[in-house]
Amino acid sequence: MAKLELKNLNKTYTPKVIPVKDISLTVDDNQFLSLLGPSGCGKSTTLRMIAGLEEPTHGRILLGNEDITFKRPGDRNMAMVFQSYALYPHMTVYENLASGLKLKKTPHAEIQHRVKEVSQLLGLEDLLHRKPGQLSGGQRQRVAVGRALVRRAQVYLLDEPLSNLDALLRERVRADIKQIFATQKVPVVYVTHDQTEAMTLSTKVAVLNNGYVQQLDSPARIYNHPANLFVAGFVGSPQMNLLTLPCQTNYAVLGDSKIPLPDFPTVPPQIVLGIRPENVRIAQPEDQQTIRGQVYLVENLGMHNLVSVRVTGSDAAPLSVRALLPPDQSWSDEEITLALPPQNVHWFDVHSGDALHSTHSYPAS
Amino acid sequence: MTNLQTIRHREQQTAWIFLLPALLLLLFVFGYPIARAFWLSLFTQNLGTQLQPVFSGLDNYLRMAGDGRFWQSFWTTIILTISTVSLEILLGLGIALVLNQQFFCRGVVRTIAILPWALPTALIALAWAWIFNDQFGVANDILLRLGLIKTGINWLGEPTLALIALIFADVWKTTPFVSILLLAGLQSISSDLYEAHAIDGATSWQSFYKITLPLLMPQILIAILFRFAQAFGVFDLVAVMTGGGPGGATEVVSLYIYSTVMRYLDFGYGSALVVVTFLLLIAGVAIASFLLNKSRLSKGNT
Amino acid sequence: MTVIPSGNLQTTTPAKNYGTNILRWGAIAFVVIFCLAPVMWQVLTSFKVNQDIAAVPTIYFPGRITLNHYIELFNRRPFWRYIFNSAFVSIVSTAFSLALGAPAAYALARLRPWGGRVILAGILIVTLFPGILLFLGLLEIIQRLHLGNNYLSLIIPYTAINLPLTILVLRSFFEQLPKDLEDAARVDGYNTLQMLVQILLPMTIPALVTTGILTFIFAWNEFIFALTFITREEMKTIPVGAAQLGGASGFEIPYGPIAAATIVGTLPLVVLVLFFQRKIIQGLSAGAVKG
Amino acid sequence: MFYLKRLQEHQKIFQRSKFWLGIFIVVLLCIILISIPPTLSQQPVVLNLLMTAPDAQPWKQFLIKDFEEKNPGIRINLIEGPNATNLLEDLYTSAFILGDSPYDLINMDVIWTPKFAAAGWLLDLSDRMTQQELAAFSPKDVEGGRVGGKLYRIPMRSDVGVLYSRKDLLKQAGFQPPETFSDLLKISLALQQQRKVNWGYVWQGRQYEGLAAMFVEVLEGFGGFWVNPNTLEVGLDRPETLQAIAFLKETVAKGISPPGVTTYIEEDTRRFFQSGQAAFLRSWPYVWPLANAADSPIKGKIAIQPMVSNALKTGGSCLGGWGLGIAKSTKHPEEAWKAIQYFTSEQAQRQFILSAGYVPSRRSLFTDPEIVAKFPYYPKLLEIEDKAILRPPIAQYDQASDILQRYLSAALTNRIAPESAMKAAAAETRMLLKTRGSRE
Repeated sequence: MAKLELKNLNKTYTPKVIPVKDISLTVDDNQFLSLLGPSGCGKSTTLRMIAGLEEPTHGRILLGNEDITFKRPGDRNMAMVFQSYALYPHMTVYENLASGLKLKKTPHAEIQHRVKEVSQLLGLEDLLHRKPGQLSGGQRQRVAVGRALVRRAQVYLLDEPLSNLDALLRERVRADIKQIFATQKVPVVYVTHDQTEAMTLSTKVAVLNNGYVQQLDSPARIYNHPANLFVAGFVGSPQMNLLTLPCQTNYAVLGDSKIPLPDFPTVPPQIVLGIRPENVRIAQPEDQQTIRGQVYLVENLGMHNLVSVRVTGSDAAPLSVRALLPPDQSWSDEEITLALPPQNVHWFDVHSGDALHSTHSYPAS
Repeated sequence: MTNLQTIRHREQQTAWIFLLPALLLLLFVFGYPIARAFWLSLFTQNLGTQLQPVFSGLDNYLRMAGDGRFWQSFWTTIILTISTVSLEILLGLGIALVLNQQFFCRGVVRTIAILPWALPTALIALAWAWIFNDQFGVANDILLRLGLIKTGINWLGEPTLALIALIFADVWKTTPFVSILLLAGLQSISSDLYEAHAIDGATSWQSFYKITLPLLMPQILIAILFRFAQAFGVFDLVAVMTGGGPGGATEVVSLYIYSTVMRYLDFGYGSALVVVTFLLLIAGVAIASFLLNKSRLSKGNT
Repeated sequence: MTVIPSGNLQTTTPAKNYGTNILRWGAIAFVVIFCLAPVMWQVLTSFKVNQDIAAVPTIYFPGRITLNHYIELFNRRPFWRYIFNSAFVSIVSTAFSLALGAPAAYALARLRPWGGRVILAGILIVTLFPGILLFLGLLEIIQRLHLGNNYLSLIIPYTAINLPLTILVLRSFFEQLPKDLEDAARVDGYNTLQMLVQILLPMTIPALVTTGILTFIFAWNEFIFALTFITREEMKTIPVGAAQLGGASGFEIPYGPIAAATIVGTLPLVVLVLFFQRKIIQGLSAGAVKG
Repeated sequence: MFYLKRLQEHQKIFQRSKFWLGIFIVVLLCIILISIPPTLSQQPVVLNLLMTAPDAQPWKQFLIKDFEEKNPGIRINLIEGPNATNLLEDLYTSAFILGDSPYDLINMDVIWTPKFAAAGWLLDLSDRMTQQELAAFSPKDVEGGRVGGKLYRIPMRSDVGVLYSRKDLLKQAGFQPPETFSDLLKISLALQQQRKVNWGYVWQGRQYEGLAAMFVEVLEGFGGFWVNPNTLEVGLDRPETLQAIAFLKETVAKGISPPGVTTYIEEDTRRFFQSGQAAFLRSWPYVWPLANAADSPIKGKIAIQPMVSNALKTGGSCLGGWGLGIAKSTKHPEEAWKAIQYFTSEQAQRQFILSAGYVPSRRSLFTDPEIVAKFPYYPKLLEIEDKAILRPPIAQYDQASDILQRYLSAALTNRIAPESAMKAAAAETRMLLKTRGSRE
């Protein structure tokens, strides 16, 4: 099949469209790419440009080696699943599934065959003669996916297809979608603002903000090695602790503690320290990087307690750190000592927000 | 399809392909006749010129200035327009308020209330001419029975009475239109506002003045705009009910234009009349829409 | 009169409530009588024998009922032709204005053509033009094209006169449709016209019905063009045919047949209003208010 | 160009969609139906003729039947129009303007002829009749059918303004029939003072065409004129006109005419006169049979004469009447001419007059024994007929008449002073007629 390439895609602002500044991506066959970002980041606009529903102001879209930037949507052989499903309300499920094929003058027998195949796959056999109005939300969602699959498209585009489902169903369908699209062997682009979906489904995640790609990586690297402050803050729940700290020679000052910096070429006057709450633990005697602080809020998340701690010695500009701690202990107004394991600490430039790396490169994870 | 044709470009093309037939037809039926009237109004084309157009500059407009019949019909039109529109707004508002209440059989009453608007004006004009008939008309009969008059009134034979009869018939015919527009406006006013206002201790009348009327203003102005244009160009009701009579007392401008063209074959002068009516109408519409915009803006600010 | 629309506020005492109730039903009765009485009078007249029509004092509920006026109407005049002409012209012009108006409305609602706002403003203004401003120019065209006494001489102007309303109403309906549906259709390979015809129009059938009813009413009721562009008896529409009914003698205006003609000519519209009251209200307010 | 290209792209749908098929069928149906009406009216030749519904009845009774019997290839299709003749004129006018007139024969009031001829709607009939043939008609009637020296209308029935008087009352009081306006006033006042009648003289004062017809006679009597058809000179602001208005106002001011006379039309005045309340009436010949009907209180008590004048002039009577012309657009001019020849023939007219009581257009019929037996006043009517005057035979007569009616009515009802009213009327009339003289 073919790989999908976006080259310096740009869409300037119009009243109805969220702008995209500069996006370059490649999605290979068999790759499942998620466009992840908060609302207003341009992820939907990007998807719509891929589909041909919007045209870029600058930049190119390539499929295989063909430039399809200005091709009409119907000629791109892409299939798309919409957030609202966008099923044709006056057509039966069968007609909904078959409509794209009919337009392409697919032989009748072929249409029947493919609709049958897809409806078996998705468990829609009994619903074929119903109209969308008579279906439940989950069924409609499956029809929407089916309408895309039937097309046997060169690229599949999914625009937040799970967001209208309730939480329970969403998890099940998520798993289904992963399985189904894994068998399609073509590029899949998936837009979501839900990091869990992005992490679980994708082979590759592009985190978008303000119309730029912030990081394009595998889910694991996105999580473990966020490329900048935005990715660090956006991915992961509860959110990563991000503390702006002053630096002294090769230490960052956090309250009473001094956190040693890796060997940077130059030491900036200020630096942002990032550490995920799940990586913060109660200090053991052998821990070297520790901080002390006062517990002021405990939120029970079931599996863990999310404990907010005000760092001792940061009275001038109060800093707090949140830690995910085992639920078997109760905390209240206690002063505790927390460990910040050095391998889990991320450093970011205060101004650019980019991750700072020591001169020794990190081992690949 | 080349790459030069962008999506937006294609969208534009499709848009114009979709618009073009409708726009051409509109230009043909609305644009051409008006433009043609402007052109033809500079010519004398009547029986005196064997129906051939002869250029005569602004002669037609000069003639209009001294044409007593034109001025008479103009004032008749103004009187008719102002009285019918104001009566219809008042009555239409009342009816809309009634129709907006919850009551048994509301659907049926609403159906009845829009009936007059839907019926053919020409036929309704015949009905009203019969109602106001001087000898056997039911209007006289009712007034006689109520003891309000001693002998039958020749409604359509007296200039003033004929105008009153016309106004009555027009109010009957077009009030439903106003009611429908105002009803839609009433329905869009959230009942929360009334409840909040009532909790503040306001009476019904107060909430009518403080909430209903201001929030309904855009609809009222739209209704005035539409009704002004319709009343200004009214033809069928007057043509059938009084024919402009008695003695031209109920002749409105549109009737005069029609006679000038279709009876007197005075095409040039008729065109000048069309031009002047058109300009007056546009002026009226401009004023009304200016007020409308103003009220919309002020509504947006509060 | 109570002016609280919901009528849910029960802050008044029962006695006062009783009073407002009487007022309310009085107002309702007034509306019903005001709107219905003239029509009912015409119905009664049409069934009265001539002596009763011309009786003084007026006879309200006739003892003798006759169908003669209706029979006379159809015998002395080609009244079936009038009905057919009215229906034909109205239906065809309605179909045309929907066929021309729907694409235009879609273009204005979604395709953002250059100058779209100007076009829309123009369309709005045009709805305010009375027929008297147009008939002279149209008459010339009709003379030149020899379209006099031809259905087209009515169908074309009626279509055009109904177009603005059609466009305004349909545009507001198209704008309410979910945009995703159109995107889905595009991705599926529909071009704009296919999408309009196969996806959007089936979904806007309620709007089409609403608009269609309004345009039908306008076309059926139109007078000035029908009066000017048609002079042959067998081509006339009902309003003109009825308005030109003459009596058998100079001093007698044929009130009976005129009343009967009124009833025959209004009956189809009464039926329409009975069935589509809600849609008419909806369509009129959509066309006027949202524009 | 791009439009065509796009159309081709869309063509697939045109072919497939039921929607477009439906529209196509409707259009087809439309075209078929449009083409039906013309094919309906083929063989035998049908001549369409429009007239007011009341007028149509006597035609139906005899004339048409007889004509169709004698001319088997021709059928007359009589279309009954509205009762008011001005509406009839409008119907003819709009049909001709439209360029597709259904009418072959035109039944024309005398005042329509110049307009219809100027508009070029009428066939020139000058060569169809010889001088001798035309001489059989009343010369005034024939003149009314001539425009610019060409003949467009053959008179069918005549009509002329008549002054009715109560000869019984005049005789009792010892008066001769009035000759002058002052006679009329004097006799009226005398009869009123003797309590013979409540009112002296009734005339038509409502603002309508009848007012113009009545006024033309008074104007003639005072030696004035309205519009000179040859020079288009307007005489409305001359002293004679003001004298004429002064006379009419005097009748009301002196109580000779009822104050309501300014709202009366022919029928109002006839009822007034017929009930014996007035000594004189200005009206048309149709009053005679009605006033002499068995149940009429003034049966046998009336006489007719032409309108009076001032001492210097002889009175004139306004000419009305109907004639037939042929539409230029007709496809059957020969058949139409045949029909006109028949309808205006002596024999057909005799039948028509005997059954309907109209005034003939042929001079011989006024004195025809059979007719005089039934209508003894016709010989006298012929005298009046010979003094008939035309309302200005100008193409824009309708407009001129409307101007006069409005200002005259305003003057008579004291809304405007007569001088300023007539000044305005004259100015407007000149403005109206100016175009031909000043341009070209």
